[in-house]
Amino acid sequence: FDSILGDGGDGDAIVIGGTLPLSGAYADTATYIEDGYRQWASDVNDDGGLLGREVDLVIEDDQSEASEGVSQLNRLITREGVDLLLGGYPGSTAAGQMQVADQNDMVYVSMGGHMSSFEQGFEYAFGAPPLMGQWWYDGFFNWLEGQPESEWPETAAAITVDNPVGQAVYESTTKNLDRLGIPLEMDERYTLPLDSAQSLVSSAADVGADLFFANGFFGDGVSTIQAIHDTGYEPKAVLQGIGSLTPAWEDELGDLGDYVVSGTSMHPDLPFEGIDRLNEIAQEEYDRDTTSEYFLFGYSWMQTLQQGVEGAGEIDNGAIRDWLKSNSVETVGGEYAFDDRGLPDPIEYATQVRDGVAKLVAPDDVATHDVVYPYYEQF
Amino acid sequence: MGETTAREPLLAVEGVDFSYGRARVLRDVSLSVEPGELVALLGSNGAGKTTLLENVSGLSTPDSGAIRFDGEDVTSLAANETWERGLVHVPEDRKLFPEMTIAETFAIATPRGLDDDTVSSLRERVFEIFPDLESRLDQRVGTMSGGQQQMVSMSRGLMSDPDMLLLDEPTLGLAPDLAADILDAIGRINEAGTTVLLVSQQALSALDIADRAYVLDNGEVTLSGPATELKRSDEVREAYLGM
Amino acid sequence: MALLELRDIEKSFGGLRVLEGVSMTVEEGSIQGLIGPNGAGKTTLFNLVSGLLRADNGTIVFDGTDITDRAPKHIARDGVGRTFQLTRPYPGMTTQDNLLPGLVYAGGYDRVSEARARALELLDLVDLADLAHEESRDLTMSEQKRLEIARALATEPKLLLLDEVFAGLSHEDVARQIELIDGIRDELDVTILLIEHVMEATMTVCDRVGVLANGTIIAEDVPDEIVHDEQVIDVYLGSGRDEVGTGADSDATPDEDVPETGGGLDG
Amino acid sequence: MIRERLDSSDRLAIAVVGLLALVPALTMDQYVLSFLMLLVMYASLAVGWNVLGGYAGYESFGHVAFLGVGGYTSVWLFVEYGLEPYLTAPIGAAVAGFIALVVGYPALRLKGPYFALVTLVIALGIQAFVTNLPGLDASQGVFLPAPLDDPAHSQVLLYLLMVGVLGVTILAARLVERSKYGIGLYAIREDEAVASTQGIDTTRLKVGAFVLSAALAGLAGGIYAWYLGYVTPTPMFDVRVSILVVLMALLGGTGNWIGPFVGAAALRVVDEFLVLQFGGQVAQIMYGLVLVGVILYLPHGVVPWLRRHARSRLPDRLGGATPGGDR
Amino acid sequence: MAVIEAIVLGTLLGLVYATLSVGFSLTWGTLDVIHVSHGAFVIFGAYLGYTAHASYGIDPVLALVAIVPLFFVIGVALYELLFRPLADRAREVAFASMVLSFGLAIAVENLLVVQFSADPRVLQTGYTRDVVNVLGVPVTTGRLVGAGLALLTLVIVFVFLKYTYTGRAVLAVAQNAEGAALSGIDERRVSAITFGLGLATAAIAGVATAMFWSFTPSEHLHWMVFVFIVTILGGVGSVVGAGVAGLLTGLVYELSALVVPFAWVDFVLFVLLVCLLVVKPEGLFQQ
Ligand SMILES: Nc1ncnc2c1ncn2[C@@H]1O[C@H](COP(=O)(O)OP(=O)(O)OP(=O)(O)O)[C@@H](O)[C@H]1O
Ligand SMILES: Nc1ncnc2c1ncn2[C@@H]1O[C@H](COP(=O)(O)OP(=O)(O)OP(=O)(O)O)[C@@H](O)[C@H]1O
Ligand SMILES: CC(C)C[C@H](N)C(=O)O
Ligand SMILES: [Mg+2]
Ligand SMILES: [Mg+2]
Repeated sequence: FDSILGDGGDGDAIVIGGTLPLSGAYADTATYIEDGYRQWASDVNDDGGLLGREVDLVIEDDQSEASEGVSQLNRLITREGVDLLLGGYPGSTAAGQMQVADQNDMVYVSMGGHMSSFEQGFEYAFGAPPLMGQWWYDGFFNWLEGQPESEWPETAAAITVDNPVGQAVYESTTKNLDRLGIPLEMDERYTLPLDSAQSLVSSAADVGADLFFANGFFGDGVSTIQAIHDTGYEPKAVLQGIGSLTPAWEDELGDLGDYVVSGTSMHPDLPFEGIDRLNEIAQEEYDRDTTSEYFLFGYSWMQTLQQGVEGAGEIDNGAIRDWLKSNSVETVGGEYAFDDRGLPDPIEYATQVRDGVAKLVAPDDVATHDVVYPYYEQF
Repeated sequence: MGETTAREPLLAVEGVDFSYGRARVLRDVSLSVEPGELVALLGSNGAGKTTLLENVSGLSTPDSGAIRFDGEDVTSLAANETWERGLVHVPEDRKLFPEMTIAETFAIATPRGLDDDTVSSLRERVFEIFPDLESRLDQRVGTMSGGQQQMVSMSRGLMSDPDMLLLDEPTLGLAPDLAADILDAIGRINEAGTTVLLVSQQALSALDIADRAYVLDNGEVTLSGPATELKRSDEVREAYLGM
Repeated sequence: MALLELRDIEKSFGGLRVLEGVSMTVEEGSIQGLIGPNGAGKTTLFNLVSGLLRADNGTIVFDGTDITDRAPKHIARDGVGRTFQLTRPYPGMTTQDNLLPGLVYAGGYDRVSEARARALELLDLVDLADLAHEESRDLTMSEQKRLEIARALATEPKLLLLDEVFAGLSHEDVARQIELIDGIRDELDVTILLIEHVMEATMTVCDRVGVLANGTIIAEDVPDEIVHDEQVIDVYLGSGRDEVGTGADSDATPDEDVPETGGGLDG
Repeated sequence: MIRERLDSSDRLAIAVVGLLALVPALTMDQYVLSFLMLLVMYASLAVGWNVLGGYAGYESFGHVAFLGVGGYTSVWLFVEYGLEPYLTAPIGAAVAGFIALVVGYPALRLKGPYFALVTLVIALGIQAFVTNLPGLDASQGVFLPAPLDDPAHSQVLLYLLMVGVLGVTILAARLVERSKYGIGLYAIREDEAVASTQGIDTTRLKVGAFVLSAALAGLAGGIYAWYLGYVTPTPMFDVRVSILVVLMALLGGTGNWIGPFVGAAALRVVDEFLVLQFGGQVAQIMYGLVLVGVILYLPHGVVPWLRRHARSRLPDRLGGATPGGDR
Repeated sequence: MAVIEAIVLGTLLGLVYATLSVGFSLTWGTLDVIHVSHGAFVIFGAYLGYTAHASYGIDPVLALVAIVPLFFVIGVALYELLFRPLADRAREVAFASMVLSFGLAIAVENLLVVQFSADPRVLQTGYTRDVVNVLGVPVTTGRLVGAGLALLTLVIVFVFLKYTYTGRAVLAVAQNAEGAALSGIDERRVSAITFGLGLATAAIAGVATAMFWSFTPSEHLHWMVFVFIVTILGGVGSVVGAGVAGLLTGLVYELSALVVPFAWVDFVLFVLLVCLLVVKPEGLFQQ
């Protein structure tokens, strides 16, 4: 096998390795994360390195397959002897990799993906921040709760993609509806890709749902939004899974996707240190009008790891873990302190799309725009 | 024989060799067919008759030697190219289109650009020889009996409006009365101007209608001459006529 | 004793009635011929007996049991072997391997090594031993026909159905094939029903000949009688011709002194 | 070639499985083990697929269904009863075999592409069924813990179990190849109607081969689920696995077990090599072109080609040429 | 009402399935080439249509005037360079061609990523979002245009097979290549043309599907699953079959959503397909 192994970098550098889906179904998002990782590395190296040592990134392609991600991560740990790990993506790959990291006693900072991953008792896994479906709609419902009850929607409809991401967001859906006592009148699941969304949307219109949840991804999200417009369905709010966080939502949909509400745990407009600079870099070097959340995610995870290393004062994953568990970190996404599971307190941001771009609308301390409600009045 | 006329033969096979892998099947085979002639090619099973016809029509290409048709070198032409030049091969194993009806088969094989009168006279000729086919124009060839398929194969060749026909066992699997009729018909087709190279195990009947004949034995031409002479040859009588 | 008995067999394809009540018997130990015009339904009859097709009506009794509705695999094990008019060897298998399935599944050779040995014996019988290791798709048509005979024998049949195994053979080879078939009957104790258009062969090898035409058996008799049967001449042999199967060639030319035995009106 | 005693093909099988089983004794390197884990799994799938697809010529495009069934049987038995992998995997095999028995009768009436399609659709159907099965909550993803306390030992255990699956699979394939049963299957591949006129119970043989091949995949699936640790329907029923398995067998040569084994191993190694050397799109493009090149130049598979070119040096029957040859 | 909606939507959906499949079915049925990269080329076509509009402001349907001939040429080249040599060498062309074109699909997919990035795209032109009523069901013009393109493809291939010499000749080649040569058919030429035509339909299908869905390079395999289903259900090589099977699939998809929870729609569809095939083993139509 030796011929197929790269060498682990020169002796001095700290090698940080991991996998990303650089090809296959998740390749579009992964490139932004990779950019975030690389940006952080070049920043750190410009700054004199980590613990005074240069940082070297090894990013392998897992081809968007979880099993490949697991196998590659094993290789990076045991063969390449990487010093530290990079978080993988998406949640399903991260779930498998969190196990590997834990088995090898190595810190693993990523979005983690879903709550259940953090409930397996892993000791080395951190979400910094996680992209947590279970928290997805909290921000919007917090806002809604503050509105006069007469303006609350009376019924809801949800369509949910039948995979862990959809299920996680669905948990947030039912939890929040229960909280406000809003009945879920229509509750359907679908598998990807969704070839026809119009009939689902029509039935939501038929039951007269005021709230429409599209708990899915990009392609199905687009079909759903288009169907809402085509059928003339008039809900008071349209809530979307992670579709509207995809850069393509902005690039491709234009104002068609406006006023759709989502959650997030990261945003370029957050008022935290360093984020402005990254926004500039995104514009200048990566040619993006709006910084992708995924770029910031990648950066923030590495900042967390960096602070863990610096806190521990050595490349000792056990020590890094202990430091992270007992201190808090400052990132472009804000300050995080982690519980036993490796999770920070719930992050309850709400976004709403304006002129094609998802803007922060809640909570008040970070909001740059007001929530526009009801949805249908905008058209 | 061929040398008696100064004209160029319509078909000239010159020193052809052919092997399947290591097995040498044709050895320095030469023969010629004059325009308008009916030449029979005799030989026992496995002598190489089919292989020779395939070499001529272009289903396979000789390893060495040359084949000339109507003055042109056709040695390495493909079968569809020799077909375009009017050299039409009716193969031993039929090579039909099982999913097509007879009508569709005919339509495919009829040269494009032929005027309607010619086409309908071609059809009439076919139905005259094989009356059974006319009522079956819309039957799928794959569902027909062995003998019926043999008829379709020969008819497809005739629909190609050939200048020269290469017929490989045209009566294979046909009932005796029909087989006799068909040999008669081949004779008539030849008299009407189509040159014919005929392979048949019905050696006597073949010699009856042939002008000349060649005998192929183990890949070599061992005898040749006017049909009437060959019929008297002891060698031929013994080996191919069963006497 | 009749080894095979067909009673009032009817078979149609779509609207086309091919067999309209065919009855015939094949005596044990005999070689029975079946002739008839092209498309008369001879091959169809074989398909019915071997179970590849189901009769619309009628009964097929083989060796005392009704096999009308039995599946091909059972009929084969019961002792009916057959060849195919348009040859169908297992194309990618070697000549020797072609015989193994029949030997182990119907011939009672449970041990594969014994089956292989037996296969060679059978190939030798049909004069194909030299080609034992050739892929069968590379054989000539006449070799494939002999391979099919051996393959049918591999199932250790009591009754062998041969569909035009003389077609395309030269006179020499017809004679050799006749010996082969006689030998199979006499030495292997196999009853034979054969379809043939090569009259030279039919008349020599068959004990009796049935003639299938227009959906029924129009005649059934010893060969000498069959060739003189008006009806048979009319629908099959061809009228206005010299005797078929006994001597003169139908298209005899001025060289009348050259008779062609067997008429050669083969296929 | 069908032989009565151990021949070179058997010896090769013993050597291959033995060597693979010895790896953990040489290295506990997790990467080597996880790389080999997938290699061994694909090899088992391909060799098992070949029992029906190669020997009998019924090319299933839904083989992953049985991997998934085996996997989810394990998940379910663990979640409900806390059973361990060496118990759950055989039960998974039985369930997969049973499903194959049920769907096999109707499906195997179809031939060629129609059979391929029906198996593909059956696999999609089973996936849809498992995904929506109440009580399983498959779509949320299920975690299976490491079977042993020490994770490294767990990995070795799972690896060895998978090698065991491969051993069982090759053994089954060998038994079929050298027996009467194999001869029947080859005859079916060559000409089913003719086979039936030679006393072969084609339906029973086909269904039997389908059940066997499904059960072997179920066995692998049981172990694979434990290996994944986090199980969701998407990888467990990935259409691409079905396709890959077919490609592996065809690329290796389908006449006997060696072809699929070599095909699987070769494709895994090439894939890994390209991903590590080049990564990203470039690796994928090259991988695609490798497939194109190999099939273009070795259309009958790698092993038959090797055998032809090494005939003088290798023992005559290495790879046990089969009746029907390599297709 | 819901039923009418399901019928209208199912018909549109079905037409797209049909148009995705017909070229694939054609090359399989006639050339014995199982062209798995058909879907990747469909997506390529979609990207070209998209680029024509996004970068040059050319209407994607109009752009087909250039894309279709381009694909035809690519198809001819692919056939000459890859599939013909393969057909000359392989014994089982169908399955060998499947391996080859699977490799091709992977290569094309990733070339698309290199060229167009992995980002999903949504084709929107001036008219695509205009809503029209069809039997009271709101439908965007984009979809109607997509469905129109789909119909056009079906008609083109149908006419090709039924009424052109090359079309009939390639059927003859499929049934017996040597017999075809002996009937004067230039097998090489008609095969290359047919493959070119098959690929040209992928271009049209690309623009048609882009009128319905967003697309990314990695999606082709999912489409191929449906293409495979429709092709075989309709009978390999049958244009009418592809049309009917496509419609049937689309209608079952939409109509079953009325009766069972949406999550079970796929399952119902698959069960029905299996049943149908078992009852009618050779597909709905043989060519
Ligand atoms: N595809 C093939 N591969 C290998 N050998 C072949 C092939 N086809 C024919 N042969 C061999 O070539 C020789 C000549 O065969 P050919 O078919 O030309 O003979 P033929 O004179 O037509 O015989 P028949 O009267 O039986 O038709 C035979 O010995 C045969 O075994
Ligand atoms: N599947 C089918 N569909 C329609 N007609 C068929 C089918 N199979 C056979 N036939 C017809 O049934 C008749 C009998 O065919 P069969 O093959 O039994 O004839 P045969 O007596 O063996 O003829 P030959 O001597 O030419 O071999 C023929 O007219 C044939 O066209
Ligand atoms: C839960 C999700 C919103 C997060 C993430 N995109 C994932 O793939 O798992
Ligand atoms: Mg011949
Ligand atoms: Mg017949």
